[in-house]
Amino acid sequence: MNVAQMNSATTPAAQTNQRQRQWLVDYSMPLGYVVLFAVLSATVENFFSLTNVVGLMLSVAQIGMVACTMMLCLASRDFDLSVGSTIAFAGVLGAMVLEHTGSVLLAVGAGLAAGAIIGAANGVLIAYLRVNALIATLATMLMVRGLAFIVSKGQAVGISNDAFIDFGDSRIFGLPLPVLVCAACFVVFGILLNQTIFGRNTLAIGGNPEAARLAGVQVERLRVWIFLIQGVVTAMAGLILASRITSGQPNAAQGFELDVISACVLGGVSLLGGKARIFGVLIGVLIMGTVENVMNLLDVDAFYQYLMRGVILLAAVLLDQLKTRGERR
Amino acid sequence: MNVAQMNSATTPAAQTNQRQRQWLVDYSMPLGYVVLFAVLSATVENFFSLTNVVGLMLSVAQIGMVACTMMLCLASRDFDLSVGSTIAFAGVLGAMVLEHTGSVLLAVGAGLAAGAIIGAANGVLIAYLRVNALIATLATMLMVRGLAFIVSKGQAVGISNDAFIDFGDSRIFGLPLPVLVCAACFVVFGILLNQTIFGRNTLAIGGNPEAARLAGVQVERLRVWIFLIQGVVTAMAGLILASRITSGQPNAAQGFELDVISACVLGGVSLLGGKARIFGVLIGVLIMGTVENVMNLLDVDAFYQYLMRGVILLAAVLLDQLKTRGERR
Amino acid sequence: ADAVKIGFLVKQAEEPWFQDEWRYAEQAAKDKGFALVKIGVPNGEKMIAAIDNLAAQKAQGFVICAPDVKLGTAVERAARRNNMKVISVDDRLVDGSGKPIASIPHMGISGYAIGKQVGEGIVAEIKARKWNMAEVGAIRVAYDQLPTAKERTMGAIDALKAAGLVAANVIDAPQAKTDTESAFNAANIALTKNARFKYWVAVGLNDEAVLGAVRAAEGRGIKADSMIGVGIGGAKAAENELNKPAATGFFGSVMISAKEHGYQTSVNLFNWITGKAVPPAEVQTKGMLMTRANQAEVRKQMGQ
Amino acid sequence: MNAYLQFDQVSKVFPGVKALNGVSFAAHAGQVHGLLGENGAGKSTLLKILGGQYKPDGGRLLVNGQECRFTSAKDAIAAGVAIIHQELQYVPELTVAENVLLGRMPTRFGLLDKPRAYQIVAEKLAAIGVDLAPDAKLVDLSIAQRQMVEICKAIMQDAQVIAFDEPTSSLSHRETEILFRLVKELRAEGRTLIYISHRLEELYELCDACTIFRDGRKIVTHDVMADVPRERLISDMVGRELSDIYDYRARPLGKERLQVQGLSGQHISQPQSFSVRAGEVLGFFGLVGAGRSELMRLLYNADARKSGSVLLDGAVVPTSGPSAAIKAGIVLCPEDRKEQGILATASVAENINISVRRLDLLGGLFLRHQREAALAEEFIARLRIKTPNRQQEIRLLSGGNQQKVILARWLAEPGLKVLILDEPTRGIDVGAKNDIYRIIHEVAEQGCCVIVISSELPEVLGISDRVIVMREGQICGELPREQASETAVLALALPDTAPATAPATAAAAPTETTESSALPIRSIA
Ligand SMILES: Nc1ncnc2c1ncn2[C@@H]1O[C@H](COP(=O)(O)OP(=O)(O)OP(=O)(O)O)[C@@H](O)[C@H]1O
Ligand SMILES: Nc1ncnc2c1ncn2[C@@H]1O[C@H](COP(=O)(O)OP(=O)(O)OP(=O)(O)O)[C@@H](O)[C@H]1O
Ligand SMILES: O[C@@H]1[C@@H](O)[C@@H](O)CO[C@H]1O
Ligand SMILES: [Mg+2]
Ligand SMILES: [Mg+2]
Repeated sequence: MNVAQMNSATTPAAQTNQRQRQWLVDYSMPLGYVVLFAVLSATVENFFSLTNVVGLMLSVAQIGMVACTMMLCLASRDFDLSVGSTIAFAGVLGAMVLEHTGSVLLAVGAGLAAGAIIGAANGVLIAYLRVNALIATLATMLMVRGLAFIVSKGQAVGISNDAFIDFGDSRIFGLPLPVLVCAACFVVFGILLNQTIFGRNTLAIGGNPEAARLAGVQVERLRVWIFLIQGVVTAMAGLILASRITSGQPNAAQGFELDVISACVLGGVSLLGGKARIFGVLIGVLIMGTVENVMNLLDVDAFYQYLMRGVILLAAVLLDQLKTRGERR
Repeated sequence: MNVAQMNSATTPAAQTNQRQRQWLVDYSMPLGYVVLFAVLSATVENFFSLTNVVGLMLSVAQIGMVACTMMLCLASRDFDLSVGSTIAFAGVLGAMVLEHTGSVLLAVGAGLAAGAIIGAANGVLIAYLRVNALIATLATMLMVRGLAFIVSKGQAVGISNDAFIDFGDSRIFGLPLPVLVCAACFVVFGILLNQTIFGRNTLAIGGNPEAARLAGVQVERLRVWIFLIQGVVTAMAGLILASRITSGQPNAAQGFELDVISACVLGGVSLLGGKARIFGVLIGVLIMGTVENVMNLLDVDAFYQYLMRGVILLAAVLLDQLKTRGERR
Repeated sequence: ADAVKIGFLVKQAEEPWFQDEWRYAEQAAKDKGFALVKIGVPNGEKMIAAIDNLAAQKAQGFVICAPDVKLGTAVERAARRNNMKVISVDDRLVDGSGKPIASIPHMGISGYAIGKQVGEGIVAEIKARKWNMAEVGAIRVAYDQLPTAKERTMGAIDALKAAGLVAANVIDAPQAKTDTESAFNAANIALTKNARFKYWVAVGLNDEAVLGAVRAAEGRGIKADSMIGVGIGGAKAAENELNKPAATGFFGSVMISAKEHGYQTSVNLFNWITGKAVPPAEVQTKGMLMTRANQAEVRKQMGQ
Repeated sequence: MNAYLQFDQVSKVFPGVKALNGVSFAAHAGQVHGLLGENGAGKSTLLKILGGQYKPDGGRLLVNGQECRFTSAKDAIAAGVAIIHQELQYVPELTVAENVLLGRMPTRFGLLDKPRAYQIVAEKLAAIGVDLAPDAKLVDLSIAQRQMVEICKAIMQDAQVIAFDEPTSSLSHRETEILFRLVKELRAEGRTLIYISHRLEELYELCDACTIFRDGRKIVTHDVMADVPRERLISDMVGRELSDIYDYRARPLGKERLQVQGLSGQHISQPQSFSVRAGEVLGFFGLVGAGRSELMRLLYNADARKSGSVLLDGAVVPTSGPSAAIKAGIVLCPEDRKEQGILATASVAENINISVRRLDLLGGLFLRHQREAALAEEFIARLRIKTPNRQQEIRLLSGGNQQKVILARWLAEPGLKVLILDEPTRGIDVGAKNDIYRIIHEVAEQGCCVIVISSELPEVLGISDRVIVMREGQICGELPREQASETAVLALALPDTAPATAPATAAAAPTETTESSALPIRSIA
C-alpha cells in the first residue's frame, strides 16, 4: 500500500545504500589489515615469507585462542584478568602430572580440569555472589599465580615426554599444531557466537541483562558457563605453551590478560558488552602480532618499540574511528 | 488518620529505620576497616606502633594520591592505564632536569608539565577523538614508558640534590611529607567531588553522558580536565617517589595502574561510572596497604602472599556485598 | 642481649635464584640462631616500604638485592634513618652519580664478568667443534630495559667478538617480557631474517631467555649439533634441559652460587650486628660453566 | 466465576515506599481489563509481580485458579504470562528477529535456524501489519518501531495472559491503530488482557472492565467500563475534579522572539524555517519519524548542523553545544527520558539542580547545598512529584514522576526564554497532565516561547496557539488555532494519497485514509 511504503523509515535505494555502508563498516578492519599486510610485504624485507608468516601466527597462537573466549566474556559485559595466571598454572600442573605419571592423557586432563575449576569459580563469584568482575578475577589471578608458584616451588617443571613435546612442534600441511588449534578456536567460537543460542544469549545479557532475564534467559548460569569455557580454553593454551617450551613455568604469561583484552577491543569488542565480532577479534590479534613481528624485523630499538606499539595501537583505533564518524554525536 | 498513614509513602519509624540502614551502608566500609585495624593491633606483633603505622601510610602515599584522581576518572566512566608510566616518566624527567640545572623548581615544573601534557593528550584522544579509553590509555602507557626509557637511555637517573631528596624524607608533626601530601589530596578531591559543580558534573557524565550533555554539561571539556588533573597529580606522585628513592627510574611503577584501580573499586567506585565515594577510596587504599604490611610483618612466604592477597581482596568485596544483598528485587 | 633479627630483601622473589638465596639464608639463621624476615621488593616504592616495615619489626639490619642499583642513596638513607646495618648482595649499589656506595659492604657478581664467562664458554665450544666463525650467527636475546640484563649480554657478546666474531654476525632479538615465550618469538624472527648462517649461538639474561632461543631454533631444524646456547643461573630450568636423554642446543649455563650469596651475607651481617666482625667491603664471587659433562661436579663445588 | 487472573491482597514494599497495599481484583478471559491510576500508583509494580520480576511481600496471585509463586520471569513465561513493560526491554545490538525470539530462537542440529527465525518473524510482523525488516538492528530503529518489536515479542509467546504497560506512550497513530486491532483480535481469541494507559480515550475504546489505583491501593473495579462517566474516572484517579484538562486561555502574543532560519542536519535534508512569538505556545505534530525531534535537537545544538541559524530576540544563538543554548535561555526536555533525560543513579534533587546550579555557586565552583535542597523541595511540591524524599534515586521513581523531575530541571532556569518539550506528557497521568498544561501556559504568560512536540493530536490542538505539521523531515504546513481541526492537521501529516500537496493553511478535505481508519481520537475538552 502506498501509505505504508511512504511511511516506512527507508526507501529501497536508501536501504541498499545503507547495506553497502554497513558492509564497509563491518569489513573495514579486515580490509584494512589486508592492505597493511600487502604494504608490509612489499616494503619489509623477509616479512612475506612462509617461515615468517608461520612464525607470526605461532607467536599469537596463545593470545588468539584465549581472545576467542575473552570475546564472549567481554560481550556479556564481563572481564577476566585471571587468564595469564591460568596459563601458567595449567602448564605447571600438566608438567607435574606428566612427570609423575608419564601419562599425557592424565596431564592434559588435569590441566583442563584445573582451568574449568578456575573458570567456574570466577563465574560463580561474579554471577551468583555478584562480586565485581575486575576484583573477582584480579583475586583469582593472584591466587592462581600463587598456586602455580607453590606447587612448583617457584621452579620451572621440566618435561621430557616426547609425545607431549611433539604436540607443540609438529606440523600438518606446514602449519604448526598450535596455529591449527588456534584456527579451530576461531571457527568454533565464531559459530558459537553467531550460530547458536548460547552466543546470541551471551550478546543479549551483555547488551541488556534485564531484557535477557525477562525473556527467560538464565543469566547466571550462562555467565558461569562462559567463564568455565574461558578457563578450559585458557588451560589448553597453557598446556600448548608448556609443550612448546618443554616445561611448565610458574611465571609464564604475566601481563597476558592485557594483551588479550587489547586484541579484543582493537577488534571492536565493546567493554560495555553486547558487541562482538569474531572477525574483528581475529584482526585485532593479527595486528598485535604483526606489529611486534615487523618491529623486530626492522630492528627497532627496544625502547622505541614501546613508542611504536603505542602509536600503532592509536593509529588502528583512530582509523577505525573515522568510519563511524558522524554516525552519532 | 489511619488510611492516610497506611497510604503515605513512609511512616516516621520506617524513615528512621531507612536512615539507619543507609548510614550502615554508607559507613560499613570505614567501620569494617576500624574493626580490622583493632583486630590486627591486638593480634599482630609490632603492627600497632607509630613507626609501623607511619610506614604503612607512607607505603600507600603514591597509590593514595593517584587513587583520588582515578576515582574522578572512573566516576566519569573512563579509565586510565597510563598512570604507572607517567609516574616513571615524571620521575625520570624531574631527575634529569634537576641534575642538569640544579634547580628544584625547574625540575618539579618540568615533571608536572609533562604530567599535564600526558593527561591532556589522553583526554583529547578520549573525549574529542572518541578513542576507547582502554586503548587510548594503553597506547599512552606504552608511549610514555618508551619515552622514559629513551630519555634516560634505560638507566635510572640518580639524584644528588639534597633539598629534593629531603622532601621525601622530612616530617612535620611526625608525619612524613608524602603522607601529608596524600592526605591533602584526599581532602581536596573529597571536596571537589562532593562540594563542587566539577564533581557533580563528573558523576553526571559517568551516569549518563548523553543526558548530561543535554543538560548543559560540557562533557568533552570536562573529560579533558579530569585527565589533565589526573596527569598532574600522577606526575606529583612520580616526583615524590623519585625523591624518596633518590633516583628517577624508567621502569618504576609497573602494574601501578591496576593497584590504583583496584583500590578504587574496592572502595565502591563503579567501573560503569556515576558512583564514587572518597571515603571508600581511602579505605580501599588503606586495605591494600594494610594487607601488604601485615603479610610482611608476619613473614608470610612470597608465594603464599599471592594467595593471601587474593583471598583478602575477595573477602573484602564479599563482605561489602553482604550489606547490599537483597537491595534489589 | 636482644635477639637478633635481620631482613633479606630481594628484587624478584619469584625467581628461583632468589628462592635459593633465601633458603640458604634461612639455613644461616638456624645455624647462628637469629630471626630472618624475607620480603620481595619488586620496585623502589615497595623497597622503601619494606625497609620501614623491618624497622617496625625492630630488625637491626638487612641484606638487599635492590630492584635497581641506583637506589643506593635511598637504601643508605632509609637504613640510617632506622638505625640499621645493611649489606648488598648480587648487585652493587651506587649513588646518584654512579659511584659505588662505600658504606655498604657488598658480596656479588659482576653482570659483565658473568656475561663474559658465558661468551668464553661458547667460544671454547665453537673451537672444539671446529666451526668457522664467519658461519656463526649470535643471537643476543635482549632485554635492555633491565641494566643487569644489558651488562650480561654485552659481556657475552664482547667475549665472542674478542674471539673473532664480526659485529654483523650479532643479531639482537629484543624480548617483550622476560619469559621463555617472548624469547622464543623474538629469536624466531631473528632466525627468519638471517637464514644465511650455518651455525648459531645464543645468549640471554638468564636460562629462560636462552631456552626460548633454543626452542625457536629447533623449530627450524637447527638442533644440538649446530646450536650452542649458554644461559645464566643454573637452576631448575637448566637442570631440566641438561638432564634430557638427548643433548639439545642448550649447551650449558653459567652457574652462580646462591648458597654463598645467601648464607654468607646473612652470617656476615649477623656478625656485624653482634659486633663479632666487620664484613669485607667487597667480595666478588665467580660463576662456573655447567654443561652436560660436568654438571654433577659443578653442583657439588657450588654447594647445591 | 470465570476469573482467569486473580490478585488477592497483593502487597509490595520498597524501602520508603509502599508500592502496593493489599490489592485484589480479577480479570476475565476474553476481556480487556484496564488499569488506571496516577503516576506512582503502583500499576507497573503489579505487572512486574505478574511477570515474575518482583516477589510480592504479601498476598496471592492466581492464574486459571492455580496459585502461582513465580521466582523469575522464566516461571511467568512458562505459566503463559507475557508482559510488555513500560521501560522497553530490548537488546540494542541484536536484530528484530533475535529480539522477538530472545531465548526462544529455533534451532536445527543445535545451530540457529536463522532463515526460519526471520521467516517466522517476518510473517508475524506482516500479519500484525508492521513494516519492519526482521534483520534490522534495534539500535537503528525509532522508539516507536522498537515498541512495536516489543509488542510483537510478547504476542509471539502465545500467552494466555498478556499485559500491556502504557504501550501507546511512544506510538503514533499508525502504530496505535495496529495495536488496537491486535488487542481486539486477542480478546476475540479469548485471552485475558491487562491494559495500562493514561489516555482515557484509549481505555474507553479498548477496555471492558477497569480497576483504579491510588497510592498503592485499589479504589474500585468497574465491571463495565462503558458505564463509567469520564469525570468519575478522573476523580477516582486523582482524588479531585478536573473540568477542562487543557485549561487553554487566550493570551496576547508579543513580537517574534525565536527565529529559526534554514536549519538542516543529517535527517533533515532540506533547510527548515519557522518562528515563535513571545508568549506563544507552538505545537508540532507529525507521524512517527516525521523529523520533529531531529529539528528540535538541531535547534538546541544537540546534533551537528549542516546549515542554518537560530536567532533569539534578534541575536544569533552560539552553536557550541546544548550549554550554549541553555545559556541563551533555550531548553529542551528530550523525548527519550531514560536515554537522554534522567541521570538514573543520581537523586531527584541532583537531577533538578544539574543545570541551574551553575548560576548560584560560591566562588564559581562550590555548591550551595541548602539552596539546592530548597529548590528541589519547591519543585517536588509544585509539580506534585511523588517520591519518598529528594534524595531518592530517580530511577526508582515511576515513569511519570521522572518526567516531572526533568521538567522541573528546566522550569528552574531563571533566564528561561524558549521551552521546548518533546512529548512532555508521555506516560503522565491526567492530573499531572493538567499540571503540565497549566505550567506551559504560565510560562507562556511570562512571555516565553513554548514549543510542544506531541503525537497526541487532542493535546496538540488543546494547548497550542498555532500548530506546525511535519512530514518526512519537512515542515509541510502551519495552522493557527482556529483552523487547527483534527482533520486539517491529519490531512497535512499523512502522506498524500492525491498527487498535490495540501495547501498550507487550508482545512483540506479529509483523505481516504482518515476516513476509513478508526483513528483513536477523541477530544476530552
Ligand atoms: N525498585 C524500586 N525501588 C523503590 N521504589 C520503587 C521501585 N519501583 C517502584 N517504586 C516506587 O513504587 C511506586 C509505584 O511505582 P510504579 O512504577 O508501579 O507506578 P505506576 O503506577 O506504574 O506509575 P506510572 O504511571 O508513572 O508508570 C512509586 O512510588 C515508585 O517510586
Ligand atoms: N539515531 C538515529 N539513527 C538513524 N536514524 C535516525 C536517528 N534519529 C532519527 N533518525 C531518523 O530521522 C528521522 C526523523 O526522526 P525524529 O525522531 O526526528 O522524528 P519525530 O517526528 O520526532 O518522530 P518520533 O515520534 O519518532 O520521535 C526518522 O526517519 C528517524 O528514523
Ligand atoms: O637479577 C639477577 C638474578 O637473576 C641472579 O642472576 C643474580 O643476580 C641478579 O642480578
Ligand atoms: Mg508505570
Ligand atoms: Mg520524536
